[in-house]
Amino acid sequence: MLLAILLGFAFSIFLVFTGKFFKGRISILAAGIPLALFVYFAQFIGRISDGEVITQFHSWIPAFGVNLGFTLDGLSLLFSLMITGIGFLVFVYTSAYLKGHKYLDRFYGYLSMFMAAMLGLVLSDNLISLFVFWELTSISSFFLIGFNNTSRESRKSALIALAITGIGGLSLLVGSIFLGSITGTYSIAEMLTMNPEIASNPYYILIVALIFGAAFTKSAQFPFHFWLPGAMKAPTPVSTYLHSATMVKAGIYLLMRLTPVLGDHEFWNTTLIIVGAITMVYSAIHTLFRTDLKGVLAYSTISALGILVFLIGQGTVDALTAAAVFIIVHALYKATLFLITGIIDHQTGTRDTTVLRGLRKVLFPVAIAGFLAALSSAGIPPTIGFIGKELTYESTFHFGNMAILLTGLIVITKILLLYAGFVAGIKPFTGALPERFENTKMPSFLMWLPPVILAVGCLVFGIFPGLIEGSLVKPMVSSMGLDGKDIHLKLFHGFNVILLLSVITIALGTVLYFTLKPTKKLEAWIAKFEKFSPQTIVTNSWAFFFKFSNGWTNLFQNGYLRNYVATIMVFTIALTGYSLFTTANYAVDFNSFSPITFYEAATSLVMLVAIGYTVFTRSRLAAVASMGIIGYAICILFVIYSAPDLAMTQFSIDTLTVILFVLVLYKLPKYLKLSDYKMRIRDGVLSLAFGTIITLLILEVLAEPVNKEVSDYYAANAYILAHGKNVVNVILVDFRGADTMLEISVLAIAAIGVFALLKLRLKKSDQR
Amino acid sequence: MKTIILRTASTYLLPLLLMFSIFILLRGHYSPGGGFVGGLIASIAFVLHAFARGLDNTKELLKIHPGFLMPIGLALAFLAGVTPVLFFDLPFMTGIWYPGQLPVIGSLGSALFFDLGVYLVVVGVTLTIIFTITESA
Amino acid sequence: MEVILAILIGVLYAAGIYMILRRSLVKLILGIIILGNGANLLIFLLGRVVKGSPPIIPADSDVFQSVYADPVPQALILTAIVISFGLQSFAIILVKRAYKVVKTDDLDEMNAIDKDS
Amino acid sequence: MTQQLVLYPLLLQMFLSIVLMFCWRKISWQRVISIVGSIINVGVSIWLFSYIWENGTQIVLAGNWKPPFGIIFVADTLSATLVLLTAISGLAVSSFSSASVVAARLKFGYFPIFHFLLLGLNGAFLTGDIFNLYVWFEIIIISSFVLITLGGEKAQLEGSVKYFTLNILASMIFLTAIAVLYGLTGSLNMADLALKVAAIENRGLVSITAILFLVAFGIKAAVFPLYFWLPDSYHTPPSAVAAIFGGLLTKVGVYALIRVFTLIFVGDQFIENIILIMAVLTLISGGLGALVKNNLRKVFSYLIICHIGYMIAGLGLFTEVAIAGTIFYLIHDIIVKTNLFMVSGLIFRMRGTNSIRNLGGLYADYPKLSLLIAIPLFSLVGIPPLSGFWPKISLIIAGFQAERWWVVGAIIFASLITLIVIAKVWASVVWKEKKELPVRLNFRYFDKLITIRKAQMIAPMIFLSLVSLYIGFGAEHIQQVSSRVAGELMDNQQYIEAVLGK
Repeated sequence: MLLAILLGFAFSIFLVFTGKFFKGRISILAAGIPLALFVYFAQFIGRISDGEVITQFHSWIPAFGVNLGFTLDGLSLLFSLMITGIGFLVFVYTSAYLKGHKYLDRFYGYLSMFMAAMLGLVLSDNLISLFVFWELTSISSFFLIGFNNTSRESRKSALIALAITGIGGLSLLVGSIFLGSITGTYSIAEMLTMNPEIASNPYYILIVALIFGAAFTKSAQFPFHFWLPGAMKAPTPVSTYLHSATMVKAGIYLLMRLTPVLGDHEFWNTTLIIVGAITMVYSAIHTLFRTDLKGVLAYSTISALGILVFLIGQGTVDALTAAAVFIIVHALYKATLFLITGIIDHQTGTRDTTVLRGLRKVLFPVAIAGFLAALSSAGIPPTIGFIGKELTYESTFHFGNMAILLTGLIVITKILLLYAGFVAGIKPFTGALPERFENTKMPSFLMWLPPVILAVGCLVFGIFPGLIEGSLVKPMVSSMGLDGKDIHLKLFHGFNVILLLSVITIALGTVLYFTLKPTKKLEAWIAKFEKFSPQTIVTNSWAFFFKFSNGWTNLFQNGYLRNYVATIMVFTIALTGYSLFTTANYAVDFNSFSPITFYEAATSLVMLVAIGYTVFTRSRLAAVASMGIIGYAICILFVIYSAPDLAMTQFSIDTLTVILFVLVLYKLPKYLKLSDYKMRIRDGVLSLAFGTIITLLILEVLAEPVNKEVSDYYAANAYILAHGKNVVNVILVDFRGADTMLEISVLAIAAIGVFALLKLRLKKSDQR
Repeated sequence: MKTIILRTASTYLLPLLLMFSIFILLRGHYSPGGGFVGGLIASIAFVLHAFARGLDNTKELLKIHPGFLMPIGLALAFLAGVTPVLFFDLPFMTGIWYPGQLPVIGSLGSALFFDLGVYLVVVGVTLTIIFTITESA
Repeated sequence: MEVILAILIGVLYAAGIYMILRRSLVKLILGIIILGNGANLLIFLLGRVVKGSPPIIPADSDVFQSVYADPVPQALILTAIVISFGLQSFAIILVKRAYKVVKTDDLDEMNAIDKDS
Repeated sequence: MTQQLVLYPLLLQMFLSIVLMFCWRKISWQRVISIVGSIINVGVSIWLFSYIWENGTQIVLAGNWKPPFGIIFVADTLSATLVLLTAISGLAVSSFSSASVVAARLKFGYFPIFHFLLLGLNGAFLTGDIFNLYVWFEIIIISSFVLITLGGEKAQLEGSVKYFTLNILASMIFLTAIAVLYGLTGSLNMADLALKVAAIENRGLVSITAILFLVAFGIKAAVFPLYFWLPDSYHTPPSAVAAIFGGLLTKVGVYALIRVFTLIFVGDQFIENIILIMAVLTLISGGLGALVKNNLRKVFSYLIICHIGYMIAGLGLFTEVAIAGTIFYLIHDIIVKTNLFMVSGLIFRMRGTNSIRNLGGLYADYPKLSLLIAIPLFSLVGIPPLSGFWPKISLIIAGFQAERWWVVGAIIFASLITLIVIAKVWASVVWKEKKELPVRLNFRYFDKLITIRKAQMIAPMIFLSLVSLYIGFGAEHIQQVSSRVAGELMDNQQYIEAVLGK
């Protein structure tokens, strides 16, 4: 299985380097991969339907508990077949749809990367590696939505999609890690037995909420749904493959996969039912007034995803069976509808439902496919859509005391979706052919065959539901932890309420289809309500957030050095001051200090005056001179306190610094402006506070006991071992010689810097 | 500045100060002094010479660009540091001492070469900085 | 005397910070130098000061006979002073260059780069 | 041979700097010496790392004075890892510099200073003496001052004044902290300090000292609210300089924080909380800044800040898992950030600007290079399984265990912002249509470079991209290293015993 997944990645990397050589021929090569994988996965059908679960394990990063563990059971098998099967058709379709496109190789690269990631996602048993693949699907989706990268709209949509699914991805990551932390494993298989413990864990709600965050964003649930219509900017094969058949179902997959681990809890069920219900009704209504075929399909896809979430939320065998069947139903008809939309767009150049008519005369096979898909979407027998719908009604109808409400909601949704299916699958082909479409040509069979195959699937599985019953649906329901023994799929269940509901649905839907005529005007009028849509709210809050970021950044990073210094000082003073005043013990023993002599007092006084003068004088030269005096005063202190070497050094350095200053300064003008009064007060308070803290700190430290172990060692060994009597110099060249080595390096570097600063002049062209 | 007195004085001052700086360098291990202060005194000697005779004269006298003293000094100090590593299999900067005593210097060891390196670097650095500033002032 | 030194150091720190907070580039450099002096004295004082007995072993002896000043802080300060000298001379030249190129000593005007975001 | 192994990277860099100084103005020589030297350095560093990995912490006593009296160099796994990473980044930037830095700058000591900077970095990672650490820091900052001003353009000078002032301020605070520490303990050896500080009764004083260190290193590491120098200066020097700065300079601050707060100042709840709050605000502030900026290098600068937050958060959580996350992130970040700034340099050479608004069309003009650029960009975001992803697992686990939800929240927030920012960058720089810009006369556009120069620019990117791919896909190995480092750090007795030999 690992190889199966890696194949796609390998191919996309392969294309990076060789894409150019293959030009037209990559299509066949590319389409061969999903086909081969489809066959590979199909051969497991027998074993899986016998109840076997095939697992594989590769160690990857045991240090994190992250491994490539793969599980092939009913659930992952169905998804794998969908991914590779529809993948194959989409690959074939693309070869004609994007024929001769400059970047066809890139497109296949992204597509096969996506396929591989998606396979990895559904096969992974390890939550973290699942997350890895999950993110890879988001990223490949980003690249595919932005495939027309010079279009501003495409880029924007790609960004929005990535941002929304990115939030979800992180939510999944955190949820998985938390789940892993409380169970001690990331393996889903190992978690299966821990449901009760997990449900009673105090973090249960948090974890489930995080997992929901992932599932809802990926599967475009309200209020995160709006990225999906935007994602339709991608070329049609992408919309078909990622944004209807596979990737958006990753969220559904996740919920199904974790049902046995996290499900069967009130929070789980209620949230899913509510969110699913809102999504399915809300976006079904949205399909009504759309005039762009892809827009209609996008919203009907969201609605269908809502139905799936809604069913998973119910969590009964009936509901999950319905969900399992509906996934197949939806994949078949929605992919068909998208593909034919692509054909229409490709051949006629428009997707506007208000002008498209009568195309059956020029695109006959496509019309057949559209018709079948529309029937299946409407749930009209004998398509498989009918079975799906019956099962759905069945489950809601028996769902305790909420049955009436839930059934009502799902019926309304189904009525609206019928309309949507008809608009996409039937409307463009009926009626008279307008003149402008008369010259429409049939596309290559590579393009029309895939939707026809899928549409035929809708019919065949409807007539012979046994084909999927034992092989796919039952194992799938069992892998969600339920007993799927009693599942029997059939077209006709006898005359009962469910059938009546079906009839009502079909009747009302058909009426709706014939009465409602969306126009551009109507669409524009409806668009006014966009003000209240989640998309607008998110866009506006984003704008606000962006403004806030700007304000925040400029508040701190305002370009004024003194503000930076002030902030740093405030921070330092606050922390040290707090510590000093809460913990210190103010024990200053004045007796331990040495008495003050005249020289010391005089030197200190001179220094104080010099400091004051340096700070407040208005002449630069005077400031420099008095700074020199500070240095000399320190020099005298060094002499008094037995540090002759220091005094010598301080003296010469101080003199040199003053000389340098004077050399530089006499070219500069006088001090220009002075900061205002308030500013000086602020700075004065800040600096005095810091000075005070330093003084107090010194007194505190001086009250502590002294440890002279190190200097005693130096004193004792300076002559005996290091052959020197001036201990300071011995330290400099021997005990701590490494410091001195670096010190002269610092000097050398500084000199080079000075040299370069003064001598190096860049030519204009060399500048930034 | 370029008075005759100073010019004449600098002729004698330069060698005198240089001698003094070397003395300070050598005695550093026993009394206040050392490579750093020694280097500074030597630089002052050259700076005075430059004031008196003009920068070009001093440069001519020096033959090489003072900046060149920096890598030489660094190399010397570095060698003093790595010699024990390379030849004696002792750690970096370990003092290597010549047995016996010399006048003025006292014990002769790698520390002295190290200090000499410091001296050269300091001369190089100070002169580079001051000469560059004077040139571009 | 230690108290007076402690206060002196506090004043040096305060003056240094105050100067750094000014708008003039020259004052900024002066502030840094004063701050550096403060830090050096701080090391010196915290290593405990002793009067009149430099850490030089008497010529006639192999070890110290009496109390001596702690040589370690002195060595540290020496290193620190020299390093500061390197940094300061570089800073002073930086002032010169900045003044030549930006044509001002006012730090508030040195923000052109922040406007182009 | 191996007795002095710890010092070899230092001696080699010192040697290179001196030799390069002798080759003043002979820039062809300098290019060759620098690249060859850097290759040797990578070899030496690998040797050191594998030796440490096999034999545990090694020490060298400079001057052969027994600890705590002389200066000591200590290589534990953390130091050896960082030395190795410095060598790798150094090699990449050395090659990149020789192509992208203009000859005028090379003639004024670019390469010697560059190697001094690497020397300083290695020294800071290897030293076991707190004052010596200060001196290494000074080597680093003076080299960085020279590099950041080299060329003396207006923007460079303006940026460097801020860079200079705030870094000097940090050094002064660092020096003050050392003074206090020496006053309290009379020692400078870090292992010895760990013992002596633990024995001090006046905990208030210890706490204040720790805060001073926190501020000093916090400024270097660019942590909120101390990071201001970074966004104002990192976009001004040549991109090769920015690459080594972006990759390594702030990381020295992070290293110092890690070292000091796992070895000397341990177990102060107050400080740990402060660190956590700073980390969270750093994550947020950096992210917000990256979001609003429109200059490629400014965006990256803010991302540096933002991602420092992850490492600091790990330090603040202070569990073995969290520290392992910090170390992993550190390893990833050094490689990727270096690469990113080289990318910005490459883009600059291609188009003559780094303004995101004016960029575009890379995908059409340079499809393969665009994909190469994608690797560091998306590694930075942490698209799994690329390198930036894995450390987040450790950090989130640690946050969960400590029940610090706000920390986890900030980590997530920062990841999301990074994702959005990078996607935005990608969309407008790579995807967007090319904008016709006025052609700059005599500007050395990428297309005009001779092949060898092109190779010198592209090869290091490929090299670093491969390294970051390895970090991502071979996360097992990196995590082993990180866990081992975290284990060593959390048990500071191990370090103390290795140094003082008790």
